[in-house]
This record gives sequence, structure tokens and C-alpha cells, in this order.
Amino acid sequence: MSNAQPAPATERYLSVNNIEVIYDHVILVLKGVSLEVPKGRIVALLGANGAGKSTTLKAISNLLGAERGDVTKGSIEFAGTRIDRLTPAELVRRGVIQVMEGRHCFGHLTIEENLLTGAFTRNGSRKQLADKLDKVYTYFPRLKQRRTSQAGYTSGGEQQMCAIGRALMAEPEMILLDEPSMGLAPQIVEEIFEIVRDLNQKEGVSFLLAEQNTMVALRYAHFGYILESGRVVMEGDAETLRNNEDVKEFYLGLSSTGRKSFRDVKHYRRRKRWL
Amino acid sequence: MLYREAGQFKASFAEDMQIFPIRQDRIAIGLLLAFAFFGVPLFASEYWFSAILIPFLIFALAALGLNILTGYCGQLSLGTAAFMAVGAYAAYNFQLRVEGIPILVSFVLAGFTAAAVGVLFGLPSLRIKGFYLAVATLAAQFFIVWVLTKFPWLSNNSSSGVISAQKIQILGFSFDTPVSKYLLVLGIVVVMALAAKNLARSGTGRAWMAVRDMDVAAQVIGIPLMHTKLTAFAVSSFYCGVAGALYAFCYLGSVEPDGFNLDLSFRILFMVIIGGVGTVLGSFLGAAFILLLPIFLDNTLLPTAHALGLPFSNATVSHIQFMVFGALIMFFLIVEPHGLARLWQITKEKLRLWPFPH
Amino acid sequence: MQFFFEALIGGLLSGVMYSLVALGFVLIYKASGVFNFAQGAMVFFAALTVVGFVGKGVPLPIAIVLAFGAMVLLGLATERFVLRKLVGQPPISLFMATIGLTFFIEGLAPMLWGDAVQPIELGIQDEPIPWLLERFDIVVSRFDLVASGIAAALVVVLAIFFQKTRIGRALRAVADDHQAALSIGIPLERIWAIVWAVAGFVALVAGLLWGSRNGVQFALTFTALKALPVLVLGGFDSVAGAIVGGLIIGASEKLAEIYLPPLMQAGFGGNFGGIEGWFPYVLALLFLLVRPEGLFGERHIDRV
Amino acid sequence: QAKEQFFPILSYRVGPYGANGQSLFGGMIDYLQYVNMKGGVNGVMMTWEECETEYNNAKGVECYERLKGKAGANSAPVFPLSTGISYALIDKSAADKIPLAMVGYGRTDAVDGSVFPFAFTMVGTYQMQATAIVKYLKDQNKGSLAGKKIAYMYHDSAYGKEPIVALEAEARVNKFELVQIPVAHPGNEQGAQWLKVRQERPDYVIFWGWGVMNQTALKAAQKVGFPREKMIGSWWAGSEEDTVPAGDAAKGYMSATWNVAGKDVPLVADIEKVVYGAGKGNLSDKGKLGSVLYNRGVSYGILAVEAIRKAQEKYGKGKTMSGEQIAWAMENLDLNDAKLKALGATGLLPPIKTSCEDHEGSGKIKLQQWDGTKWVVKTDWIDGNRQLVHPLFKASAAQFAKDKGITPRDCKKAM
Amino acid sequence: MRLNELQQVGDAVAETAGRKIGDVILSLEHISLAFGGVKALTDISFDVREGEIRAIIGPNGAGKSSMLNVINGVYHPQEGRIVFHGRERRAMEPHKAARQGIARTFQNIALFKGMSVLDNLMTGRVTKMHHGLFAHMLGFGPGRREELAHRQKVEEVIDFLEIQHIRKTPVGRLPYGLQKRVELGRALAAEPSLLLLDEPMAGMNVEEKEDMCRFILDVNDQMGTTIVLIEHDMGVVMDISDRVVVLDYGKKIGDGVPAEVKANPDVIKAYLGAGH
Ligand SMILES: Nc1ncnc2c1ncn2[C@@H]1O[C@H](COP(=O)(O)OP(=O)(O)OP(=O)(O)O)[C@@H](O)[C@H]1O
Ligand SMILES: Nc1ncnc2c1ncn2[C@@H]1O[C@H](COP(=O)(O)OP(=O)(O)OP(=O)(O)O)[C@@H](O)[C@H]1O
Ligand SMILES: [Mg+2]
Ligand SMILES: [Mg+2]
Repeated sequence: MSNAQPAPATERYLSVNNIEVIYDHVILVLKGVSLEVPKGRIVALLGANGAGKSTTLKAISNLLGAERGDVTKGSIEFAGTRIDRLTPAELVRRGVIQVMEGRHCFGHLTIEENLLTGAFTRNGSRKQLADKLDKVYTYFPRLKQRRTSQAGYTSGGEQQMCAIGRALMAEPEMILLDEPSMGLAPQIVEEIFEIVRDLNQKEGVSFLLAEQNTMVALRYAHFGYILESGRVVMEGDAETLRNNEDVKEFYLGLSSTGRKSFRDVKHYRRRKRWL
Repeated sequence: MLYREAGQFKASFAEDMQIFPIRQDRIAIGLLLAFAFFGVPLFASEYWFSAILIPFLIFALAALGLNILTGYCGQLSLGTAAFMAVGAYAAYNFQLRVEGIPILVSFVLAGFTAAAVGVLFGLPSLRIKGFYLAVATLAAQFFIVWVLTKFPWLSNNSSSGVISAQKIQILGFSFDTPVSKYLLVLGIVVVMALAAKNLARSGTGRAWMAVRDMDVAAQVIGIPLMHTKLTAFAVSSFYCGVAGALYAFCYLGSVEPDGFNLDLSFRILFMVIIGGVGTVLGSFLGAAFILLLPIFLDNTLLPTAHALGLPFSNATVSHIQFMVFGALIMFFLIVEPHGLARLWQITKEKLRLWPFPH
Repeated sequence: MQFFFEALIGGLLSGVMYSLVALGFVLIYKASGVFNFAQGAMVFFAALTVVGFVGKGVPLPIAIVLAFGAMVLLGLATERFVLRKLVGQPPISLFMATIGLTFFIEGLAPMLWGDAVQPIELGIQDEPIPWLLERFDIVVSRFDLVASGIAAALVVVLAIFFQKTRIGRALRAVADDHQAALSIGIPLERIWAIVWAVAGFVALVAGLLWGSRNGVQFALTFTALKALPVLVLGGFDSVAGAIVGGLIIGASEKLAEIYLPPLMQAGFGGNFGGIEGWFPYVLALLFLLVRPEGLFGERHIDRV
Repeated sequence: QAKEQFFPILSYRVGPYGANGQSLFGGMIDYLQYVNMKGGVNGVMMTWEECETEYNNAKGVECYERLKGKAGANSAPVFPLSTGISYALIDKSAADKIPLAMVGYGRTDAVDGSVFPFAFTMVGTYQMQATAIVKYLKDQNKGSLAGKKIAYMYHDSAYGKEPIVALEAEARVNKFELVQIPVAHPGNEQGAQWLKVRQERPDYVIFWGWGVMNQTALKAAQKVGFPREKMIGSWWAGSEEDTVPAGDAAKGYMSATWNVAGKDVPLVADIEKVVYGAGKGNLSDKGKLGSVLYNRGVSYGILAVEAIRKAQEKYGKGKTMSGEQIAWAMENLDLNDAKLKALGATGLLPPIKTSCEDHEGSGKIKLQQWDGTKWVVKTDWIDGNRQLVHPLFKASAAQFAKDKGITPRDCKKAM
Repeated sequence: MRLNELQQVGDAVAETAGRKIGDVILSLEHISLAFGGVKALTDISFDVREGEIRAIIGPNGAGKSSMLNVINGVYHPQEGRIVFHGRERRAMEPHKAARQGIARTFQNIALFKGMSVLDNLMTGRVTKMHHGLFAHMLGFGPGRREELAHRQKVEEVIDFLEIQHIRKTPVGRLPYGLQKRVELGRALAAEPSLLLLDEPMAGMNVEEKEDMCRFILDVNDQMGTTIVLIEHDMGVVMDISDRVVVLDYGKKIGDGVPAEVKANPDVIKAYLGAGH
């Protein structure tokens, strides 16, 4: 199923070392998370709600400040340098960009203006800008149709595309994608992941993607981490994870007999083995 | 160690829904009230009563009023002082024009008058939101003060628009010393604060907060926006009105419309924000802070400057005071945008966890 | 009738003076979603700095340049020590912070430059233009005309800046969602520094004009109160709104002050002048009832 | 241990009226310093403490309460320099037996000492001032104002509204037309009002402004071409703080005053020499020495110190006086020409003689004109229309007494 | 499509037949809605029967959420009419719709962020509470008793949704999935007869989706609540819904039982994509 190439041994690219995150001075959310994204790879960050996936991404892109969160321990490196003290803008300039969970489009700007702001850190010529815009529009034709609408009035899915498109405008090397499939129609989900793969293969963009849709995520990712209550409880390449019994049951919804119907869900739960 | 709720089991919802569910809190509040009623009169000086305690309580009441509107219902208002003015002038007029009306009744009626005016100026809130509404409430601020200056009848034809509050007598006892006024104000404020606390944790309070947090959703789950917003305006103005009446009768003794100016509105807004939006406790903490800070600076800056031999003139000290005041406000917002009440809450949470950090 | 026109023109021209202050508000609001209450204090600070330097013997043009420098510094400091720490906080917190800033500036400015009330001489006479007075018996001040010209120029420049430039777009993005703006690499710090510097410049212009009109003194901070109704009427985030709002408020306020009180007097007896304090606000309120986001303001988007 | 007399000073040096406060309180404190440097009042030294009110009523009350605590029973008069604050303090000061000196402002019916034993509206009231201005205008017009039109432009507050009754009465008596033009606080925009002036085209504008309203008015008058010579301000609209910022627009503007500006008053010159010579001056900007408000501050100092002196004469020289004793003295003050001369204050302020019935004690003004750089006195002392004005005070005071349940003193016995 | 999947779909349909599905309680007739130039809905008609689970699917921007907004009165369609419980109307008013027993959840969570979970659920009962301001002020008496009675009901919902442990937590601090659950709880607290769910399972992992499905099915089974559901997860839609409406660009392109819809070529083209 996976047509991803086996990961060649690469240098350390993005690495998160044992970080701890506290919100509001009291709420400890990440309790020592370490992970790595080798160059040119797609790494999936899986885990239940509230496991701390978004928090991890925000810690990397340094967006915690606005939520009164703090990285209190550990370090984060990108391409050989520490980045935990860099401003988000500086990170974007270095090629690390996050697509936030919940879209966060600029409601009062039109779709096109939203995309254009994405290129803020890249002062290219008018032509280059137009080219980039075209590229995004070929990825997301729907956006082209709605280009003059105010983003606040577009549908959820359109906003999601807008947010991803906006990030692409920054010509990133490393995208932190938070729940890209949320609220998207199945067709679009496939499309988006195809785009992810495309970018990865053709342009060498690396991805760290937090995703609930494990099925799809593991289909496209090379490697995965599973996060539970602020700790990494399991890691491995996509193939291994996909064949793990627990992952199958809890994240893929497959039982030993294949996919079970949502109607037949039992009212008891088996304890997860890794807990 | 002392502040733990472990071991306090709630056997019924009624217990869980008490006004202060944690036993230590209940004890603390009880002690505080006892102290305020019986302890303070024993050793506070006249200065404390007239210049600190009475205004503190009155401002806390006004802040509470504003907090109901802004903190609980999310409608930013800059017209608080005007509603206080309505209360003050209404109480004065009830006393003046209704023969033998008990003063407390006057206060209540003053509150209702302010509430009525509040509802009137609350009507635009059905369409206008956020800062637009805030500026719209400025219309109330300026218009009401203007009306009070322009209709001499309201100030009993005093050529200057100034009114002098009548004597306060309840059941033959006259409240003319600072201590007695303090006790009167304290009593009223305690009752109203409890009522506010009750409101806040009842259906009314929840409806307010729902409208504040997301009005479309509130409407969708069946909260009528108009009714909810207008009750918030009414209750808020009622509180401000009573505060205004107390301001005139128990604090300054005589007031002029211009005294209820925008500055006063802002001071009260400061109290709410610094104290904590959407908390009853915050109104009190905020009032104390905003009232005491300048006094504290007054008393410390000049002596400090002199002690350090700095050649500061009085003017410079006053300027520095302004700066420090402004800087502290910014500082507090940065440290804790949710105000002193939240700081207090965090402290309590930490206390509960102590000695563990999380 | 001739008097009516005189009142109308006078009103329109003084409305432009309000616009000038309102413009500073609009700038910052549009760029950060912050309702900057300190704008009035900034006007005061700017004007006082100019006079302060002049008082030290610096020639006026240089004093103006120096004052602009001071405004930039003030903007940078505000960004560095206040705004940056409040990223992502609700607008009301930021609003309150700017009130704190107001106090700070109101203490700082006179501490640096003294409390004395001082004039600025820009060399534009604030007197009736003679030939208009003689020919039509209409009073139009030359000063007001010049002020309007300056305001109009500023408005045009700023409108273009916001709609057409990269930075302008980024500014609007920041106003919508701080965190998202950060996430795509818009450097909030720099953006805010720029905006505050520009707002400082607008404040300086307003300060010079208002200062030379009424003298440089603490009361310049009150100009903010005149600008607020203009702001709501035009829409917080509209540069064009600031100017149109100013014109409407200016004209109607003057006409109302002249024609309304006699009517009220007829109705209630007594003396009803002095309605300028509230009239603009009530007028703005009425407008808002029809258009809750002001004439040109952006519609508030709330969807579920 | 030297004896001391403590002055609680409720000052304002910041905020919208800060500039005015600097001069006023500078003058007053400089005078107290001066008295001390000359050996005090029979050896009793003046001490003081300032408290910033920001011209805000509530802060004023707080300051009063705080400083009252420091003064104890022996407080020198309090000058609450704000109409609002003085209103708020009337009851309190009476209860505390601290004399409240409202010199040229404040509750005007406190002229009637039988109802207000501790409140002293000294030297002049707004009503007396207004009638004196009318009298001046009448003199200018060969004794008749009949058929003239006078606009009264005023700060729309207690301060501006007090004189209206008196002016209306004058208008009836002198058959001139009175046009009232209120200006909303703070008065930094007066386009409409001056358009109204254009419309009405009055012969004179009597102008009751305060703070920024004053400069704005001058500028606005220039803008509509109203001659400044025909504009007569009250004594709170006639200081350098009002005219300097208006620049050329102020030239020719007239105003009333009860104290004279300039350093040529011997006392002021001496203060400069003695106090500033010793580096003990209060002003940070020495340029304000001799300004209208500075000299007014000095006059406040004179009134207070002379009251203390008078009290000492009765209750014991060289002793600290109680508030009550000083109140007695303020009610029995007699600052005649000879005394003023001895103080070096000839011409600085009018002679004053107070009594229980009349806390005002003078009611005289001079008119001064701004020549572009300084105020030039234009007239001798002009008396207000006492017959017209004082009965108004009596009636108003009686009403106050009734409202508050006060039994007025019998002034016959007050001596 | 895998064989056993088809098998299960068939089972589900069969099961549906056995359940008690009543008459039409809501019917939408020729609804058209436009925002300025954007046509969100064009001439759409469909109905909802008592006790059924009715799904609305369609690509992004098809107008699904708008449809729900029309049903409970947030949007007023320019054309068409709504018949609810036999009463016909042009448009609803949101809070009146709530009083008639329509509750809903939102695509972008619309909880009251500043309030605790418990308080959020309690607001859900607003339509059932009758005491006013003065009763509330007292802190005892009838207002309090009413409050307690409703607390009882809300606790039942809390137990049902298994969110006891977060009862007092401010909802802003909760992870997304739990917020969704709380939102469902708020809607359930109102004991609605018609429940509108806008993508209740977005952003959840399989385990949580399973939980959510269980809640929805239980609500439907045990309380007989009629449910209108928007969802992008085809597995869920096919498994639990009785009938499905498909919208595309504001137009209805399909309507029927899941298997039927799934086989509809228009639907495959517009929505499902070739992968399914
Ligand atoms: N601003 C905040 N303040 C306090 N707590 C927070 C905040 N943001 C997140 N949390 C808490 O941190 C934990 C992890 O949240 P996070 O958003 O990282 O989870 P997640 O794995 O992304 O979950 P989801 O799949 O729902 O997005 C949650 O328990 C949440 O309650
Ligand atoms: N209030 C509004 N103003 C303007 N346009 C709107 C508004 N609400 C919805 N629209 C438009 O109507 C169309 C349908 O939107 P809707 O939100 O109903 O889509 P949806 O089917 O729910 O999509 P998704 O699955 O992405 O949530 C969209 O193109 C959207 O831009
Ligand atoms: Mg997440
Ligand atoms: Mg939708």
C-alpha cells in the first residue's frame, strides 16, 4: 500500500529532545517528549485527543507563548541549530512552518489575500508570487473559485485548504501539519495527502503531521510516533505500527476479523497494552 | 497543608452547589465578615473609614455592577459613572420629594431608576457589539451627565447643579459618624455581593456568561438574547445606582454631575479588569488595588525621594505616580490578564498541590 | 442661509481635525485589533516634545524630526515591553493596557518637558480668509483649510498603504488572528513597531495642528474623546471611514449646537446649550443602530 | 521645640489643570517659606504637606482626610482649590472645625457665616465679579447698557453657572440682552459656540472659562474675527497660562482679577530675593514668578498667615492655633491698606474686612488686559453689586440650613 | 470496496427496518439560500422521520452546515418553507427552535469557553427552567430547588457520556475530542426531540469515534431522539445512518438508504472519489 521509499540514513534534521510543556504555570501537558524527523521524511504523530500532539507542534514552532504555555525542559534542534528561542517568524524564514489545527484563516481577508500573506517572509518578485499562487491554485482548484470571498465566510473545508495553501506560499522545508484531514470530505483528504506526498517526493519537503485519521496517516508516513498523555509510548516505521495489534484495534478500528461496524461497538474496552 | 479539600466529601448536589464549597473558604469568609463588622470599628481611624474603607466598599459595589455587565455578560461599558449619577440623584430626589420615605427604600428605588435608565441604554446592545458598544455607552455617560446639569429640577434648582445629600436616619438612628456610615455601607454591600454571587451561579448568571462567550450558540440553545442582555444591563445598573446613592450619601455628602465623569467610569473599569473579569471577588480586589495604589504611592514616593536625596519636586513626584500607576496596570495585565482574582485562584491551586509543583 | 453654510463649512473643517486623531486609532486597530486608547496621550506627547525642543532652542523643523524620533522610540518601547507580552490576549486586555499606557505617557510627557501650557507657531494664521469674509461674509479659516489638506493627504496615503502593499495586508492579517499571523511567519514585533511608529507620526501631525490651535497642554489628550464617535461612525478599521465620519460628526455637531438648543428651549424652557459633549456620541449611536459596524467598518463575522 | 502651624495643602500639579496648579501652589508655598524665613508668626513656624488631588473630588476628600489626621485639631485653613472638592468638604470641615478657605471660588452662599461658620468664600464671589464686570462695561458705555447685547459664554458646570442669576438680574435692571452660550467640558472645541457669536453678533462676550477652554476660546475668537478687546474673562480665565498658548490671538483680551500680576509688588520682589536667593523656592520654572496665578497663590498665603496672626493676637502670641481659633480670625479679618502696605502687598489684593454676616469681605476686582506679553492693569478696584447679590446668598444659605437641619448662628453674638 | 464491508452495510439496513421509525416530523421544501452572490442552497427538499438517523453528506462547501442553520433558524432561507411537527413556517428563530425541542452541536465547537463543563451542560437546560432573576438572587428557595432538580438531570447526561472526571474543568482547557463530547452533552441536556449534529466526529481517532457512535446510537435507541447528522467519515455514515441526503454545490444530488447512495454515480463522482 505504501509507496514511500525506505528512509535512507539521513543526518539529524528536526529533533525534539525530552521537552516538557506547562500551560498557565500549572498544567503540565508534555512530560518529556522526544522525537525526530529526518530530512525528506514524513513523520506522523498519532495519539488520542489531548495527548499533546498539537502542543508538541506548537512547542516546535514556538507558538505556545500566545497560549501562556512554556517549554520548561529539553531542547529542540533543526538542521543542527537550537531553535527553541527563535521567534516563529525566524523559524518560518528558516523553512519551518506550522499549519495550525482549526484552520485559523484570516476571516476578513479574501482567500487570495490569505494566500498572499503566506508569502510574507519570501520577498520574491511579482512574477514569482503569481507563480506560487498558481501552484497553490492547481493543488486546490476550489480555492481559485472562491479567491475573492472573505475567508470567514467560506466553508470549513475551504478554510482548511486555505490554511494549507497559505503555508505552502512560504516555501517551507519542514511543515508541521496539525490535523489536516479534519472536517474534509474523503476525496479531499486523499487529495491533500497526495499533495503532501508530492511535495515530499518532488520538492523534498519534510513533514511532521499530527493526525487522528491514523489509517490515512500511516498510509503516507514513513515513520510514526504514538503519544499518550504527554509521553511517547510507541514509535516505529509505518509498516510496523500498522501491524501492531493495539494500533490496529485502537487507531485503525480493525479487529482480528477485519473492519468492524460502528454499530457493533462494544460497551467495554480492552486496556491498552502500553499503558 | 492547611488548604486541602481532601476528605471533604459531597454527599449531595446541594452540598456540591454551596456558595463556598470548600470548608476552609467558608471559614475564612465567615471570619472576614466578622472582622469587618466587629473588628474593624474597634481600631480603624476616622481617616481609614472616610477615605479608604467607605469608598472601597462603594467602589467595589460599583465594580461589581460593571462586572455583571462586562465580566459576566461581556458587554463592555464605559458609562458606569453615569449610572451611579442616576442613582445618586434619584435617591436625593426620592428623599426630597417623598415625605417620610425611609432611606433604604430610597436607595432601592434609586437602584431601580438606574436600572430603568440602564435598560434604555442597553437597547443598542442588541445590535451593537464590542468596542462599538463601548463607545455607544459613552453616549450614556455624556448624555446623562448633561441631563443632570440641564434640568435644574433634578438638583432642586440649585444654581450649580450640586446636591447635598440629606441626613441618613434609619428607625430613628442617625448615621452621621464615619463608623456608622461604614457599617451601613458594609451591610448593603455584603448583601448585594451575596446576591450577585448567587445570581452568577444560577441560571441567570449562566445565561449571561453564555451570551458573553458565544452569543450565536447561546441563542441556538434557547437563550433569548434580548432578555438576557437587558437583565444584565438592568442588574448592573441597579448595582451602580445603589453605589451612586451610597457615594453621595455615605461618602462625599454632596455631589455634582461633573463628579460622575468619564474618569470615574474608567477607574471602575480598571477595578474590574485588574481585579478579574467575571468574578465577584475580583471586584473587591480590584477596588482595593485601584483605590489604595495611588494612596500608597503618595505616601511612599515623596518620602523615598527625600530619603534618597533626590531633588524631586512635588510635581515630579506626581508625574512619577502617574507613570507608576500606568506601568503597574500594564504590568498586571501582562502577568495575569485575568486579574488578581485569577492570581488568587492560582495561588490556591498551588496551595492545594503543595508541596508538589503540579 | 448664508449663516447655515458658514456653520456647515466650519463644521466640516473642524471635523477633519477630528479625523486626524481618529486616523491614529484606525491605524492601530486595523493592524493589531487593538483599540488604542493612548492615541490622545500620544498626540499630547508628540506636541509637547516638539515644543520642548523648540523651547531648548532647536529650530521648529528639526524639533519636528526629533519629535518623530521620540514617537518611534515610544512605539518601539510599547511594542517591546507591553504588546509583545500580550500577544493572543483578548482585545479587552490590550485595550486596558493602552489605558495604562495613557497614564504612563501622561506622567512621562510633562515630567520630561514641564507642565507649562505653550503655543506652537506653525506660521499659518488662524484667521478668516479676508476675501471670503468681504465677498460673502463667510468665515473660513486658512488654518483649517491647510489642516484639511494635510489630513486628506494622509488618508490617501494610508488607504493605499493598507489595501495595496504587502505590509498592509500583513497588518490586516495580524488584526484578525495574532496566532495565525505568527504561524505563517509574520513578525508581529516588527509589524507592531512599524504601525506604532506610523501612528506616532499621525499623532505628531495631529499634535502639531491641534497644538497650534489650542496650545500645547494636557488637554490635548481630550482630543481622543472627540475622535471616538468619529471612529465608531466611520468604522474602527476604515481609513476612509475616519475621514467621512469626521466630516459628518463635525458638521452635524456644529449645526446641532446652533439649531437644537433653541428648539429644546422652546420645548422645556431653560437653557440647553453645551450639547457637544454628547451629541456626537448619540449621533454615532443612531448610525450604529442602522449599521452596527459603522459606515465603512468591516462586518463582524460570526458563523456557526 | 519650635511651635508649628500645619497647612494641609490639597494641590494639583498634574492633569488638565496642572499648569495652573504649579503657579498657584508655588506662590502659596513660597509665601509660607518666606514667612518662616522671616521668623514665622511670632515665632510659630509654618509647616505643610501637599497631597495631589488631580482636581478630582474623591481624591480631594481622601487628601483632606489624610492631611487632617496629620494636622489634628491645629489645622491652618484648607484651600480646596476646586469647586467640586470644596462642596464635598463643606460638611466635613464644619464637623472637624477646620476652616475652609474658598478664595475666589467655591460655594458662594458660604458668604453667610451664620450658616457656614467654617467655610469662607473670601475676597470675591463669582456673582460679585460678574456684576462688577457689568459695572465696568456700563462705565465704558457712558453709564448705560440699554439695547446692548452681551453674550455670556461659560464652562457648563457649577463654576460657570453660578453667575447666571446675577447676570440675568443685571440684564433686567440695565436693559441689555443676555445671550447664554454654554460650553461643554472640557471645551477644547468651540467652533459652534463662536459661530453662535457670529450669528448673534453681541457687543461683548463675558467669558467664564477654565483650563483649555480659555486658550481655545481666544483662538476661536480670532478665527471668527471677534475683537478680543470686547471679550472679558473671569479671574480664572485671566492668567498667563491662558493667554500665552493662544499666542497672538490673545492680544487685547481683557479679564477680571482680584490680584495683580507682576514682580513690581514689593512683596513678590522680596520673595524672589529672600526665598529664591536661598534656593528654597517652590517653582521649578522661575519664569512663573509674578504671574497672575503665582501672585494669587501668594495672596492665599497672606490671607492664611494673617488669619493666624490675628488669632494669635486674641488667643495668645507664639502659640499654635486651633482650627476653631483660626476660623474666628478669618471671620474677623481686617486687612486694610495700612496692613497691606506693611506686608509689602499694596495693590496686590484689595483690602478685606470680613464679618460673620459677610465672609466675602471685599467683592472688588480690577480689569487687566493682555498686551501680547504681559497683563496690564486697566482699572482701579471695582465693586460688585452687593445689594443685588448678597440677598441671593442669604436665601440660598437659608435653604441649605433648612435642608441640612442646621440652626443658623446668631451673628450678633458671634463676636 | 471490500466484501465484508458491503456485507455489514447490508446488515445495517436490515436492522433499520426493524427499528421504530415513525412519521415525518420535519420536512424542508424547496429551500433556497444565498449570501450575496454565493448560492449556498438551491431548491432543496427532503424530510426527516421520527426516530431516524438522517445523514447529510457532501463535499466541502456543499451547504451542509447551512442546511442545519436553516433548520434551527440561524439562517433564514430566501425561498422555501419548513414544516416541523406539522407547523409550517418560512423560517425559525433560533431560541424558539430550541424551545420546540431542536438542539444542535456545531462544526467549529461553540462551547462557552469561560464556563465549566457542568455549567455548559446546565445552560443546555435553559429552556426547561422557569424561575427568574429574583428567585436566583436568593440562593435558597424555589430557584435553588429548581437548580438542584436540573442538576440531577445534567448528572445523568454526564454519567451517560462518561465525563464525570472533568465536570468542574473549564471547557477551554479540554482537548478537542472531549469538547466535542461536552457539546453533545449540552445538546442532550435539553432533552431534544430533534438533534442536529454537525460533524461530531471530526478530529477524532477511531476509538473516540466508536464512543461517539455508541452515544449517538444510544440516544437514538433509548430516547427515541431523531438525529440529523453531518459527517465526512463514510464508515460512520454508512454504518449508523438510516437515510442519507447528498448535497453538492448547494444542490441535492442524492437521497436514500446508505447502500443506495453509495452506489449513486453522481455521488461517487462528486464526493466519494474513485477510492471508495
Ligand atoms: N491553552 C491551554 N491551556 C491549558 N491547557 C491546555 C491548553 N491547550 C491545551 N491544553 C491541554 O493540553 C493537553 C494537550 O492538548 P493538545 O491540544 O496538545 O492535544 P492534542 O493531542 O492535539 O489533542 P487533539 O487531538 O484533541 O487536538 C490537553 O489536555 C489540553 O487540555
Ligand atoms: N454567513 C455566510 N455568509 C456568506 N457565505 C456563506 C455563509 N455561510 C456559508 N456560506 C457559504 O455557503 C457555502 C456553503 O457553506 P457550508 O458551511 O454550509 O458548507 P458545508 O457543506 O458545511 O462545508 P464543510 O463540509 O466544509 O463544512 C460555502 O461556500 C460558504 O462560503
Ligand atoms: Mg490537537
Ligand atoms: Mg460545514
